[in-house]
Amino acid sequence: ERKQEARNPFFRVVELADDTIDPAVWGKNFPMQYDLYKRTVDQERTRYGGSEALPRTPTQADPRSVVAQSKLEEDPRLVTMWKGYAFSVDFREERGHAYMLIDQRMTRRVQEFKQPGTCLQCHASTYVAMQKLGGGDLFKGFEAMNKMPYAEATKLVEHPVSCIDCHDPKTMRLRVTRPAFMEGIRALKASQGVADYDVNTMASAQEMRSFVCGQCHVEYYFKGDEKRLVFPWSKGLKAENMLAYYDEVGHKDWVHAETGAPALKAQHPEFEMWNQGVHARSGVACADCHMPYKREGGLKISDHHVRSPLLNVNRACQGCHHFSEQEMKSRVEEIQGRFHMARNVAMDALMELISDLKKAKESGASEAALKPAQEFHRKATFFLDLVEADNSSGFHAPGEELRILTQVVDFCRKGQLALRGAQPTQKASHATSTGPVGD
Amino acid sequence: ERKQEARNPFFRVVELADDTIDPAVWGKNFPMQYDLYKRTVDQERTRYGGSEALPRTPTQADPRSVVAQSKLEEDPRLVTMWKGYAFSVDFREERGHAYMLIDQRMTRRVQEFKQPGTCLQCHASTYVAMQKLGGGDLFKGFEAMNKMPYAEATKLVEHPVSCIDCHDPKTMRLRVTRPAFMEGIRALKASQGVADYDVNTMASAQEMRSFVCGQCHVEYYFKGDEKRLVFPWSKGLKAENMLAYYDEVGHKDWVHAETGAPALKAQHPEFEMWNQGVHARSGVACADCHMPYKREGGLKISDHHVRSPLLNVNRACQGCHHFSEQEMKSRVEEIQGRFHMARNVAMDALMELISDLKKAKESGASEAALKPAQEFHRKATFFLDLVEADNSSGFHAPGEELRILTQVVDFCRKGQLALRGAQPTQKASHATSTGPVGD
Amino acid sequence: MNILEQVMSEHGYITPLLLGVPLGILLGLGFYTFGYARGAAYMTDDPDACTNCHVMRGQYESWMKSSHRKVAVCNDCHTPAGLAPKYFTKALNGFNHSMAFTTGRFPDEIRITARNHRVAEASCEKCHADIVSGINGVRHDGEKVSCSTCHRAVGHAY
Ligand code: HEC
Ligand code: HEC
Ligand code: HEC
Ligand code: HEC
Ligand code: HEC
Ligand code: HEC
Ligand code: HEC
Ligand code: HEC
Ligand code: HEC
Ligand code: HEC
Ligand code: HEC
Ligand code: HEC
Ligand code: HEC
Ligand code: HEC
Ligand SMILES: [Ca+2]
Ligand SMILES: [Ca+2]
Repeated sequence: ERKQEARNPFFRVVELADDTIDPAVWGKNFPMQYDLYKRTVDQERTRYGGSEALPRTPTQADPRSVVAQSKLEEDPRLVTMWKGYAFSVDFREERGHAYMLIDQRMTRRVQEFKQPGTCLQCHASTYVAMQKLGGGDLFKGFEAMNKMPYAEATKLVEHPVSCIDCHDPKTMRLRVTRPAFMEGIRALKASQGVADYDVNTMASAQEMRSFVCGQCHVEYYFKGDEKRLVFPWSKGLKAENMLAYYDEVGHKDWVHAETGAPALKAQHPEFEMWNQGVHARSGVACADCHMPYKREGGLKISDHHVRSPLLNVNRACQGCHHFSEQEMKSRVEEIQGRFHMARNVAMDALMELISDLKKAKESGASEAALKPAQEFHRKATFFLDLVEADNSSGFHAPGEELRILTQVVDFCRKGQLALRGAQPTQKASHATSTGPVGD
Repeated sequence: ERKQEARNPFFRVVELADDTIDPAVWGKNFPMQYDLYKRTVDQERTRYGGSEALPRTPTQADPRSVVAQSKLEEDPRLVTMWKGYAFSVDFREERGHAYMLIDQRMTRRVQEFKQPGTCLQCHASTYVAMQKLGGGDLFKGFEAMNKMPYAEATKLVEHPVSCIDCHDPKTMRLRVTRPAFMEGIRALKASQGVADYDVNTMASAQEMRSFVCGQCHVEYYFKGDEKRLVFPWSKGLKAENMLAYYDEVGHKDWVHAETGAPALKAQHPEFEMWNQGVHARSGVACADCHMPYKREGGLKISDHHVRSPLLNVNRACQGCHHFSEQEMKSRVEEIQGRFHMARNVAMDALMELISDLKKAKESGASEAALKPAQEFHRKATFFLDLVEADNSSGFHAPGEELRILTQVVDFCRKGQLALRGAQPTQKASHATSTGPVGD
Repeated sequence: MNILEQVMSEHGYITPLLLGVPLGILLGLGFYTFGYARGAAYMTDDPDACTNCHVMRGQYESWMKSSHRKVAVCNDCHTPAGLAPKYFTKALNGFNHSMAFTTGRFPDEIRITARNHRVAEASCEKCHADIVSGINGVRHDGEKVSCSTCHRAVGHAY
């Protein structure tokens, strides 16, 4: 009977249905979680993360009075890296969930480029909108929304990610609501020999604490004319696996303006990187660090103020790590500083490959002469972008991200050498004899 | 009163003096430690470590009936890496302490090359010999032994590292007996602002559990004609710091036979690498993993069978890590596999730089034309050797060792590019703005 | 681990049949080592009893320094609620540990068994059911949050 009560600690004042979008309504039943959820408007900087609140004067076109700092200004090499692609025009540090919809609507990548409805999958509470569009069929709705022009599709949504996107309104259990993740994780499990994986019935409660995040914090691309949202996981989650997938389906995101290489852009592969770190291996979930438990009166609740754990070290880390808060911070910063240094070596190498390719093109080198270097450019920029786009600055998988960087440097320099007529030598038999890939 | 007994658990049957070399005598007082100490003759392989017992027919010149596998045969690229240096002739996997003296006496690096008495510092119980040579003055004896030819000096010793090299015979407390470590650690502490550091009076008991190992498991060189054993630590323990030291004093170990580069050979920097890993940062000492506590009857003693912790996972790791033995093993192997893969990318790059330099020399390129590439070769081969020679295959400092490898690849490829007339570009301001060095 | 314990870890101690029979054997065998290893300790709740075995001293000493020293003794966390299950577990552990102790066949770094881990995990709710009712409230039974992933040191550091 205490059990009974224990199962239902929250006093339900309103009935929540599968079409209750407004978080404020959910908040009537769960005021503590709602109050914390609203705090994702806060902006605070950490050494490499968080975000800076830059004031700006709102305009007709862009009503935002505060934005996050521009990463293109922080490191102009990114502009060269993405020449010819929308990202080279506007790319900012990401901030709290509260901003996801407005930041997408207002980015110059949307204002000045044609984008599909697909974009909304990860920037708004789309669950109910998809259900409606599909007449009760989530996948139909998903496909319909992908095909729409962004301007139209965005009219169908009004909230950033909301309670209903992660929770079942009846039981409050976590659930995956994004078709792209359902398909992606099924393809991944299939590659591991698990057939017909259905995430909402087969995942453990602990796994769900990461899977709900994996609906958005992942690498993706838009497949075909129907602009279907697809995660490139059918060969695995490692850099090599995803590249192999793109090569096989012959996908490119854009042609680099200066080198002519069929380039790939990687985005926020937090889920993929985390998967290759020691924390995932130890069963530590995204929510453990980004939504740690918090005591509110007589209850422990999950901190729905999703943010950098470095702004919340005591709860996020010290449950498991018995070192001082300062020490935990500097451990992270040591890992990030090391990553940053290697990343800069790779970034400089990429800049030199691009300028060499540019010169070669201008001086009228033949397609055949450029091809090997362009292939190295495609690989290098994708690998570098993968670790660059993991917003933890190397923390989610310190070893794996550095391993990838050694390869980036090798690809860039080999590209430069190819332009100077060096023959790409056979890898020594050793080079592939061991190593994590395929393990 | 039980406490009392606990304080003095060992029944002393013989008096130990500061010139009692023979471990068998110490063993009368401490039979358990002695029995374990003797087991360092065991040879067993792990995936990347331990050692293989290869039977051989003893000869007049070399009485050994068992040796460890040759690393030169395992990876012939090492022969090219060390062309012109003794290591390219004979280099084997290291094995237990019991073999340290015989393996040194019998290596072709001693048999076929002139070596100084200095070599013995880390391969025999030299404490008493030094005291005698110096007439009670350890440093005088140290200097005298360094200067002697190996063949003479080796007559002064008969045991591998023994109790007296790590223990004070009266109190059994740990002590440092090697002048080179006393001087090296003092120089290091000075660089950190600690003046006149005296290791035997100022180090904590926990620090001593690593310092006794740091007497030998470190990078070193022979300074000047007096062949003084010196550890290059006065600027710090990072790869960059040690290279800066060697550049400043203008030291080279040999001139590479094929490239003419003034090269440096790094040896077993376990102490330096461990220092940059998360374990050292967490206060975990060499002895914690390589000499874990072992239950003998009612006592917990240190396992003097010094060996790979992967042959002893329960005691070595599971006191701190609550995962299964198999899981701990595969965590290490994942780190080592990843390291091995990056290390092979770097090794291949080095091979290509060497062959390019060789060709350039043969085709009569000018000194001036070769110089930039030779400088890159010097840096690259030293950095690669540092991580290669850390016998943990990347485990002691997974992040730092991979960071170093990204730099090795960059150096090698830049050297190749220099030979093709590319101008070494200025590092982008970013490249050095952050990163662990100098942190 | 012995067959009996495997059976137990699979079927728990629900059916009286499973319970009764081995309990008899256990107590029999148990007593055989009692004198030798003071397995009788298991019948009391006094933590000092656990330290009749020096191999338990590590936990005991860090329990003395733990946040739970004043609020929970060993058996609060290492035996299930309810008399029968509690004494069954005591007997089972008493038997295993006495045997292990007598034969000396156990690792230096002792690991909790799967069964006793479940017992320890469940014990938290004896006292903290309310405070964790929220985080467990959105979980199916059998999917309860594992407390020891974050709080493994509350009873003792190791
Ligand atoms: C073991 C703890 C841990 C786990 C587990 C973890 N992260 Fe992180 N995450 C961090 C740390 C630490 C940072 C760096 C924060 C900073 O630099 O301020 C970070 C950064 C981030 C950032 C950027 C935050 C910012 O402030 O800019 C995002 C987004 C993120 N993680 C998402 C995820 C996702 C999604 C998962 C699961 C797939 C995950 N994390 C798993 C610890 C963790
Ligand atoms: C529906 C998509 C979606 C889901 C689900 C989602 N995120 Fe995010 N997340 C975003 C977007 C979009 C942003 C960037 C918002 C912006 O910059 O305007 C973001 C930003 C973040 C940040 C950066 C905050 C900062 O201050 O920089 C963190 C940390 C984060 N998410 C973690 C998580 C975790 C942990 C989960 C799961 C518990 C999760 N996210 C689930 C889309 C999502
Ligand atoms: C698979 C999920 C997903 C899709 C699809 C997606 N985003 Fe995002 N977006 C995120 C996440 C997660 C973040 C926060 C992490 C980051 O910024 O790297 C983010 C951040 C952003 C930001 C803020 C940071 C920045 O880049 O300035 C903008 C703007 C943005 N996305 C626009 C778009 C546009 C435009 C599209 C469609 C072309 C799109 N997003 C598609 C998940 C997604
Ligand atoms: C991005 C995903 C996400 C969103 C959006 C989200 N939650 Fe949660 N919520 C979680 C996770 C993860 C947990 C932990 C569940 C578990 O461990 O089983 C959780 C747990 C809960 C719980 C159980 C008690 C607790 O705090 O652990 C309640 C109640 C809850 N959320 C309410 C809400 C409400 C109300 C909203 C909207 C205002 C909301 N959640 C939005 C991810 C989310
Ligand atoms: C639920 C448990 C848990 C949480 C929460 C957690 N960790 Fe860990 N962490 C681990 C485990 C387990 C390991 C693997 C090593 C070990 O077994 O202790 C680890 C390893 C680490 C390492 C060493 C890995 C390396 O690459 O050097 C660092 C650093 C670290 N964690 C930092 C953090 C930080 C910072 C946070 C909070 C943002 C955090 N951890 C949160 C359990 C956790
Ligand atoms: C946290 C545990 C840990 C610490 C601390 C540690 N090591 Fe190791 N060490 C290892 C592991 C694991 C290996 C890899 C063994 C293998 O591959 O079989 C290793 C390998 C070695 C090897 C090669 C052993 C072999 O089997 O070939 C040597 C030598 C070594 N360590 C010396 C040291 C020294 C000296 C220190 C201190 C300066 C130290 N280690 C600190 C865990 C540790
Ligand atoms: C006096 C020098 C000296 C000292 C002091 C010393 N070592 Fe060694 N150690 C060596 C030498 C030399 C070898 C290689 C012997 C051989 O291959 O013949 C070795 C080998 C090893 C190995 C490799 C064993 C194997 O199976 O491959 C390990 C592990 C090791 N030492 C750890 C330690 C630790 C830990 C300490 C301190 C507690 C220590 N050593 C102190 C000189 C020393
Ligand atoms: C500063 C300490 C130190 C000095 C000085 C030193 N060694 Fe060693 N030696 C070691 C250690 C530690 C090992 C085991 C680790 C390894 O093999 O990398 C070792 C291993 C060896 C081995 C076995 C593995 C192999 O290389 O085949 C030989 C042989 C050897 N040394 C010869 C020599 C010779 C010859 C000299 C002098 C020119 C010398 N050593 C000087 C510390 C030292
Ligand atoms: C390479 C270094 C080294 C050598 C050689 C060595 N020991 Fe030790 N010994 C240690 C370390 C490290 C400890 C741990 C001391 C501490 O934690 O303060 C130790 C501890 C001891 C202890 C204290 C009880 C224990 O086991 O922790 C005794 C007794 C002892 N050693 C005896 C010997 C005897 C006898 C020999 C020679 C047969 C010997 N040692 C050789 C490094 C060494
Ligand atoms: C005396 C305690 C202690 C011992 C003994 C110990 N570790 Fe650790 N280990 C730690 C701590 C502390 C960390 C840092 C993360 C954390 O706080 O848990 C760590 C981190 C790790 C990590 C994560 C680091 C990374 O780069 O991913 C691995 C893997 C690991 N240890 C393996 C081992 C192995 C294998 C052994 C035995 C050979 C061992 N440890 C022995 C305390 C220890
Ligand atoms: C007869 C000596 C002895 C006494 C008394 C004793 N233990 Fe143990 N205990 C052991 C031994 C021996 C082991 C190791 C068993 C193994 O790992 O196989 C052990 C292991 C354990 C374990 C971990 C292994 C498992 O079975 O899960 C727990 C938990 C434990 N004891 C709790 C206790 C508690 C609580 C008490 C007091 C009520 C206690 N012990 C009294 C000897 C004893
Ligand atoms: C507050 C709860 C609590 C108390 C009180 C407690 N324990 Fe434990 N004990 C645990 C938990 C939880 C574990 C499992 C730790 C893990 O998950 O690895 C454990 C594990 C153990 C183990 C196995 C060692 C291991 O790490 O697996 C032994 C032995 C043990 N306890 C003995 C004792 C003894 C003896 C006492 C009393 C002096 C005691 N415990 C008091 C909760 C407790
Ligand atoms: C016999 C009752 C009892 C048992 C069993 C018990 N606790 Fe507690 N625990 C308490 C009391 C009383 C406090 C004091 C603080 C409070 O009032 O919550 C406490 C405090 C705590 C605290 C806060 C202090 C700290 O150490 O951080 C945590 C966390 C905790 N318990 C976790 C656990 C876990 C996990 C278990 C099971 C492995 C457990 N407890 C088993 C009674 C118990
Ligand atoms: C993912 C990590 C994690 C897990 C799993 C976890 N806790 Fe906690 N727990 C925490 C953190 C962090 C706090 C501190 C919250 C705060 O300070 O606001 C906490 C606080 C507590 C407290 C209150 C301490 C106080 O302030 O008095 C108790 C009691 C507690 N936990 C018990 C449990 C029990 C019982 C379980 C299992 C059902 C559990 N915890 C599972 C991380 C965790
Ligand atoms: Ca951010
Ligand atoms: Ca070895």
